[in-house]
Amino acid sequence: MNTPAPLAAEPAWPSPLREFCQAFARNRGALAALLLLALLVVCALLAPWLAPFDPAAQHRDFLLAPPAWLEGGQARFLLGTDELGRDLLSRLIFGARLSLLIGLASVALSLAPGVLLGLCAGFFPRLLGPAIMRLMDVMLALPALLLAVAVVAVLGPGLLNTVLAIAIVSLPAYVRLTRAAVLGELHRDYVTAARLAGAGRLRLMFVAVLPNCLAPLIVQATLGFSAAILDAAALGFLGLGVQPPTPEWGSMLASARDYIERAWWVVTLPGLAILGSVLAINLLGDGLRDALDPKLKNPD
Amino acid sequence: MLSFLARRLGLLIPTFLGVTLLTFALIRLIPGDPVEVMMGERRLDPQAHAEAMQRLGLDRPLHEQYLSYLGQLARGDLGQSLRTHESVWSEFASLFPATVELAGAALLFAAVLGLLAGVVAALKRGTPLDHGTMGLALTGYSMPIFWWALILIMFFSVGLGWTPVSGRLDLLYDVEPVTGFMLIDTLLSDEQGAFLDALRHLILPAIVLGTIPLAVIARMTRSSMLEVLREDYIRAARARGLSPARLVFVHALRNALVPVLTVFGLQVGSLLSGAVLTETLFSWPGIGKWLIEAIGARDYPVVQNGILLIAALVVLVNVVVDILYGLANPRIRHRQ
Amino acid sequence: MSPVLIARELTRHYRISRGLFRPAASVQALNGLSFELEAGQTLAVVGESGCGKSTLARALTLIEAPTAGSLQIAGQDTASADHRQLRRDVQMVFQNPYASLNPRRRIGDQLAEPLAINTDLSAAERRARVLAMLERVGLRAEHYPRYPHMFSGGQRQRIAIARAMILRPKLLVADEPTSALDVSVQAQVLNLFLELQQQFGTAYVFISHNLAVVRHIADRLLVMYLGRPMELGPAERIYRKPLHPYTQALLAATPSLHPEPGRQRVRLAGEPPNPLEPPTGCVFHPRCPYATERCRGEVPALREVDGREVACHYAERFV
Amino acid sequence: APSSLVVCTEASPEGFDVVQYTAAASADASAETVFDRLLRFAPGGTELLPALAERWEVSADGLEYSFQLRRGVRFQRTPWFVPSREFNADDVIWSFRRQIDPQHPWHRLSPRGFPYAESMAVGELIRRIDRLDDHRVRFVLRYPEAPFLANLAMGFASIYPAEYADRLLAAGTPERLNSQPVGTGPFVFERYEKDAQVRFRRNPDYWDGAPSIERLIFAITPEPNVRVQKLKARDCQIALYPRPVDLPGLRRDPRIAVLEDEPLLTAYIGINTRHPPLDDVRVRQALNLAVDKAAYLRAQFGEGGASPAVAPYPPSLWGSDPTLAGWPHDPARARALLAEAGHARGLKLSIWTRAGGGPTNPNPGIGAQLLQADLAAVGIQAEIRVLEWGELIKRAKNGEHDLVFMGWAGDNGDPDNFLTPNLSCVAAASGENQAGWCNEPFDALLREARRATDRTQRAAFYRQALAIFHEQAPWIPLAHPREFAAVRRDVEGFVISPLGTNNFAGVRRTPASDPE
Amino acid sequence: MSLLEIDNLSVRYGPADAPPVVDDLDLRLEAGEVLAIVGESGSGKSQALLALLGLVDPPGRVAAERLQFAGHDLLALGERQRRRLLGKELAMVFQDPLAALDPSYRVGFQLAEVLHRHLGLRGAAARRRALELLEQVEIPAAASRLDAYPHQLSGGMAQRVAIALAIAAEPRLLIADEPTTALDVTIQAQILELLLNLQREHGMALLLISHDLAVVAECASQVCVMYAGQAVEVGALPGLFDAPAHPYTEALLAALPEAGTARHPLRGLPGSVPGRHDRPAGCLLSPRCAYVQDDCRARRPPLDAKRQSRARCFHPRNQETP
Ligand SMILES: Nc1ncnc2c1ncn2[C@@H]1O[C@H](COP(=O)(O)OP(=O)(O)OP(=O)(O)O)[C@@H](O)[C@H]1O
Ligand SMILES: Nc1ncnc2c1ncn2[C@@H]1O[C@H](COP(=O)(O)OP(=O)(O)OP(=O)(O)O)[C@@H](O)[C@H]1O
Ligand SMILES: [Mg+2]
Ligand SMILES: [Mg+2]
Repeated sequence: MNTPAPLAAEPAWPSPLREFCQAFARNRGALAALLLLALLVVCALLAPWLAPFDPAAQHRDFLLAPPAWLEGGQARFLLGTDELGRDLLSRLIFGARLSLLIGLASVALSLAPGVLLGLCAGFFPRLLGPAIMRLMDVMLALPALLLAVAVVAVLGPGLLNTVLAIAIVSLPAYVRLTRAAVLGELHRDYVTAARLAGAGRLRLMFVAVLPNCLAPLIVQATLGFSAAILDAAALGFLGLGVQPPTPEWGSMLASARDYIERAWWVVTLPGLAILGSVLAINLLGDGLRDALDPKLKNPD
Repeated sequence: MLSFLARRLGLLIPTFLGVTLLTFALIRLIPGDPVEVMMGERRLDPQAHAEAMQRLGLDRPLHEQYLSYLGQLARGDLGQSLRTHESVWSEFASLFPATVELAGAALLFAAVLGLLAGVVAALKRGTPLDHGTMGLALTGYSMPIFWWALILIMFFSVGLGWTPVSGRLDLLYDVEPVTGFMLIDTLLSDEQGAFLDALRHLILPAIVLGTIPLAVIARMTRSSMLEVLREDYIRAARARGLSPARLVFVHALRNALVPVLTVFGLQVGSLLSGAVLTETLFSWPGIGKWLIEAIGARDYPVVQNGILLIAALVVLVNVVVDILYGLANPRIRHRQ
Repeated sequence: MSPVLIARELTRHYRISRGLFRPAASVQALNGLSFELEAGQTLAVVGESGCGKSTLARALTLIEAPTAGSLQIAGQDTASADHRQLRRDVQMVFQNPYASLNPRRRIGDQLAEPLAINTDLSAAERRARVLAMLERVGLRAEHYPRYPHMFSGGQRQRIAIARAMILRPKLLVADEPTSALDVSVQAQVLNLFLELQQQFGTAYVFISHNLAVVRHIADRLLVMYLGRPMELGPAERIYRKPLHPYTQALLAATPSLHPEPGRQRVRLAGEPPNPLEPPTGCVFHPRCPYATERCRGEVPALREVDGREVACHYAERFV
Repeated sequence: APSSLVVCTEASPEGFDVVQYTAAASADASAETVFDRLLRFAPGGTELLPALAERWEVSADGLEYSFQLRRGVRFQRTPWFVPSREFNADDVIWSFRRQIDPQHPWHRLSPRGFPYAESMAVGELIRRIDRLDDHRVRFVLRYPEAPFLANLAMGFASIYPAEYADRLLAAGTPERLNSQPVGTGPFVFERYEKDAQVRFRRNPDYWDGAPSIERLIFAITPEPNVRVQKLKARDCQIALYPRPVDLPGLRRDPRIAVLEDEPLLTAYIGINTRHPPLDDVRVRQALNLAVDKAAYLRAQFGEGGASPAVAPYPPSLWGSDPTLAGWPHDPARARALLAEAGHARGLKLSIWTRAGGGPTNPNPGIGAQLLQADLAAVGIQAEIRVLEWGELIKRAKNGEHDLVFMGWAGDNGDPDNFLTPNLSCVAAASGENQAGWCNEPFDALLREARRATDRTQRAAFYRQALAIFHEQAPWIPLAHPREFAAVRRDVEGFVISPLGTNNFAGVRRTPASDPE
Repeated sequence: MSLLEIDNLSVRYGPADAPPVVDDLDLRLEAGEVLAIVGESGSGKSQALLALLGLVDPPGRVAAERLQFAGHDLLALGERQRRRLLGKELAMVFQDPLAALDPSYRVGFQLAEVLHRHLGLRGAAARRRALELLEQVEIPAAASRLDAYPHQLSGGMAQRVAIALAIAAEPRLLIADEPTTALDVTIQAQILELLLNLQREHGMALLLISHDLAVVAECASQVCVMYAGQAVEVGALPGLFDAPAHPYTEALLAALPEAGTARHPLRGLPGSVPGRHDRPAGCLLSPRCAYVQDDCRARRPPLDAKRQSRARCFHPRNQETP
């Protein structure tokens, strides 16, 4: 009997993780973003030790003090103070904590049910699927911010409710994405093969299909993360987000708005903080997308 | 095509019902008292309050309220604002053109620049020009637009005085609202310079609102363009000796536009989200601002039906985009 | 010896909605297919694209229930029997080796999955079985923890075959298992198929459009056109003397390494018709060089001629 | 054009049928422009002047008021209505009977009723209105009411053309009365674009002389800083209600004049005495002592934006007590008091405030956060809840809050107007009294003062009441905000009214005086 | 002078040390001749021809000693002049006919475009010529097909349209890159016959890429066998297939099931094509070659002229045959 000859030479295959890291490391923008994000995370984790002041401490003799390098600036207040004499730097540092928290929490809260619903929609194309998708259509028919405002109006403002509102608003994206990915994978042969192996529906959903839908979901989750920060800031700006005196970037901006002509820093700095962190996360998302892109890896 | 359309429209019915239920539920869930809101800073004794509730039909059981609401809708009656007693439809109709004008200008701005940037970046793939354009696009995509608006106003309106601070037209121009579109109305009127003034008013809000769609379109155009440029038929066209301009504009762009078009549809929703902020910041009398205020004021009929109208709008625009998509894409147009 | 597989009048129709204003149409992807297959035998199915080969594969592997007709596998009627049990008896190998393995799972785990689901073996026993099977198809133990993208197309197809064979099925359906492979790799895979069949006595339904490959591997041959059987019988017999004009044309169109100069070719004009609007009578008649008025009007029955079954009114002419 | 006046106003009018609405923005856009009343307030004051009534007589028992109506007054001609007759007694009777007579055909056509007339119980007050002749009417009251004449100068007493109303009713379009108003006022309504503008043209036939301004335009600009920006950009000539933060910049601008006035406004924090431990007077006093009022005034209203409050109404009102000093800022004493009350280890309270700013609370966030910090300094942990206005009122009525930021605007210049609605036991029962504070001696003093007729006597009662108020501390009085308007230098003749309305009939524009 | 002369063509991607995807390729093609290039997937067949047409885009890099076509030095030619040549003298048909037609335009439009570009035809003239072309490629109901979109065509029909586009300007050389791989056998036979007929009628040279040795055997008079970017054997048919010189060619032929092999093990090549990481130092086939000797592992053989065919091997198979 003629056994097929084993491979003559074994090519050295890099592990999937190494391969991913290499692909990612080639993207300089994503690396820079990672750095910035690391900084943000450090700020968030170490806020009590990094911040020079209590973010809520009011220095009532130094209302709207300009940043240190400007005329009239105080060396103590590196980035100046706000309308209540609170140290802006400290508030920005604590704000990072909040933004990351909101981002993480709302992504988690929408990702899990979104993926579940998406899987169901993909796997039960007869009744459940269309029902879920119609529901998502309904949610998508309402502009996200408006829906979020309405949800906050129902639940009342506050950190948790902001997170919930954003999670609800971003749910359809995950559902649709998961469903599309599932439908894309479902007709692939390996799923049929798993079915032939006797795999039940749950096994198909979670063992066979879900891991293969993760790449776009990871990218969407990063996008969702940055969108959550933006949405939270927008809600805060509309006065519907996290309640004062919590140093949330958007509400900082909103309350500082009246002083824009007298004290540009109270408006400019929180805005830059939002822009910077959102930009960093989006860059990261782009990097992930490129690194995870199956087209670059699989020849099929 | 026709049946595709019919099916597409058929899908709208459950969506609309869902929206009515959603808005109805949402509004009833919102804590707060519409009668108090109506009264403003003056306060009301309990009896007068109960009478007002009854007058508004807010004392009946919820399912009755919902059914009568559906009945109303079926009759085309969108109710009246609790605050102004104007019919919701007429308020919507009077504010809608402003939003359309703003959104249209923003979309135009976004489409023209976005397509251009996307095409250039795709053609110059990997060059500093590509990286620069896409860096800018990503920045635009990450922009908190309420902040962006403040910065632009401070710089261009307050600082340089190039553009007006807010509004649609210098009020000294007496322009009769014929169509509701300021750019058209100013042309119809005999006021000198009014058109240019309206244009000046439109610039900043349109830029602010258009920034994110611009970024999205630029990125989408680039990736779609790159994808198309990789296609066999482009290579085949090159092998036929066609000129680069023809390749790019006749063959590549035409096909690259198809997916970009769907982005347009998706942008409508986010455009309206952006309009909420932009209109608030620029005192632009449009439906975004109207609705936000109505939510704040618990103006039930306005919120309910305003949201319904907006949902209808979003859904219809998406249908239109689907149709355009079909027109742009012969594969769909001829699908049996 | 009783047949492993008995198909009777197997039929599968797909309804295709054509919008609100037109009645839903029906594609007759499979129409009245009957055959039997014994253990250790290979039935090859050939035909042009869209003739229903994959549909047949899906019906045989119980992925889709037939619209009509019956199917018996290992003596059990699929309509009534417990599918969980039947599952172990029928397995499948797919065309695209890149798509048939789960890209996110180690191949060892994928091979062990059928065992984990269908047997009571312990983890260690499963592992041993998998390693043995890997070796059997020419891979090594060190490949166990690797991911599919680390393998070439030929290796993946071997892994896919290993997965299909690990439960020792009675019937293996292979849907164009080599059409995505290069010739040298195809040779390896074909060899593997033959070896495994010898070792395990599995019955194969081997689907292909490559007549050379089919000739190499088939005991029996089924030629399909537009979902219908054209000719069914012992492979060598049909190759040596095809009786159906379509079979003749197929064989004639197949290029050969050593073309005989001046060989008479039956060139088929045109292309297979739209399956939504199949021709009346003999479905092949629009392209058939010998078509007559009768062919247009009367569906030819599959009947025995010269040691095989042919669906042609005039089969005797070519004997 | 110099003969145009653009005013940046703060809100859209709710409508133009002024009797249906209560907001100042609605009154400015209708009562002060399109309509006239029998009497009017002197510009910038509360003195009563004749308007559509030339003369009036009050019977000795104070129950009959006869008005001699002005002759030759024409209702405005508009594209939607051309009057066939001059103003006469029918119009007066129509305007009042519509609001007070449930049988009147127009009475039920007002979907939200007639809030002013109803809340002032005008229907109970007026027994009947007699038409003496074309130009004479007589109001017969059920009981004497001293402020009756002043009430007739308020917006809800505007005179409508009965002829127009009849025509609308006949045409089945009564809602036009709201969207296409016609009156005798100085300006003719032209057009309203929601959230954008209201346009008026001068009434050339105005009985008091046509205004100098040819076109009056309200540029609806809810954002205060945008109003200021627009004023600076010459997009408008008058910006109403600038925020205190913008005043220093405006004052520095040579092209702009800042007008100000002290209206009858009080900003305060209501302490919910129904919630323990706020029922303990020592805790309430401690709260008063904890608040740094000076810092509050500076951060909230800026320099000179408001004066500190010690009582429910401003010191300018009669019946105030100039010797009342109010609670000082003394955290140490506050701590001591709290400790005495058994809260040495701290307290947890909620601070409620509104979402959007208003005259008594321009930036609610600031105030709440200042209070929070002040309370933290004396060991009280406070959580801020920001609620939308209507929601805030409703919940505060239910007494769900601990501390709530509130404000009150007096509208008839009587101390009772501040005290009874906000601090009486009746108000505590209805919830209007957010402090839920019912103090029998205090309440008795209020009743006495209402019954008394002599002002000095009444003032004495009120001073006694204020002493109790101070001692019992149901509020933390914060400020008496000043009201501002910013105008371009070329605007002349505009004065702020203490009654919170804005009238532009007397405004002129003199382009020469604008330095730009 | 031959119609097409390629010397030492190489195409590279990626870092400088990465192996070239086309390696040192020499090729000659005479006018009116049919040359086939065969090789397994990824052996560089397509890249070689794209390089010839100047269609290899950065980051791909093309180097050659000589690229001459009908007297034009393609290496020296400017972009514009090259474009004038492409589609007119030198045309190409691609593997996937549907993908090679722009989905957004009607067949007529795409034909007219080429006719205008190279022959200056417009309007009715272009349409008339387009119709002629469709008839020439034996499309039934040609007139109605002019207004069809590509997706309305079947695969065979689309390939006919693609061929019509390629021969529109009557090129001297038609390159067909696996023109029938995507098609059914019966259609494949039709298309191949059409191509050969056109080649004969117009005296075109035909460069046919395929991985199907049988197709090549039926169509071509010359063949070039490629392995891992290199031409391993070049020669005339049918002789080359009857007596291959290179072990790779031999193995390919042996791997093909044929009439007599039924149910016998096929002799294929073990292992797989070397990738980037496992490229041998010597002969590229050495790890898989049944006849490998020490020198094969050490050095890379050149393409040597041996008897009737030229093979890249130190130990060609057919030496003993006369
Ligand atoms: N799920 C389905 N719904 C509708 N029609 C289908 C479906 N699956 C297959 N068909 C139709 O049934 C016919 C047979 O398809 P099938 O896939 O079995 O062909 P095939 O012989 O495998 O073709 P190929 O060689 O291209 O794989 C085709 O006309 C196809 O369009
Ligand atoms: N853009 C590219 N970047 C990097 N490598 C490429 C690129 N294009 C092709 N290659 C590589 O070049 C080699 C030759 O590819 P080519 O397309 O010429 O093969 P082929 O012989 O035509 O194969 P097939 O029969 O599959 O068409 C392949 O290994 C491929 O991976
Ligand atoms: Mg198939
Ligand atoms: Mg190729």
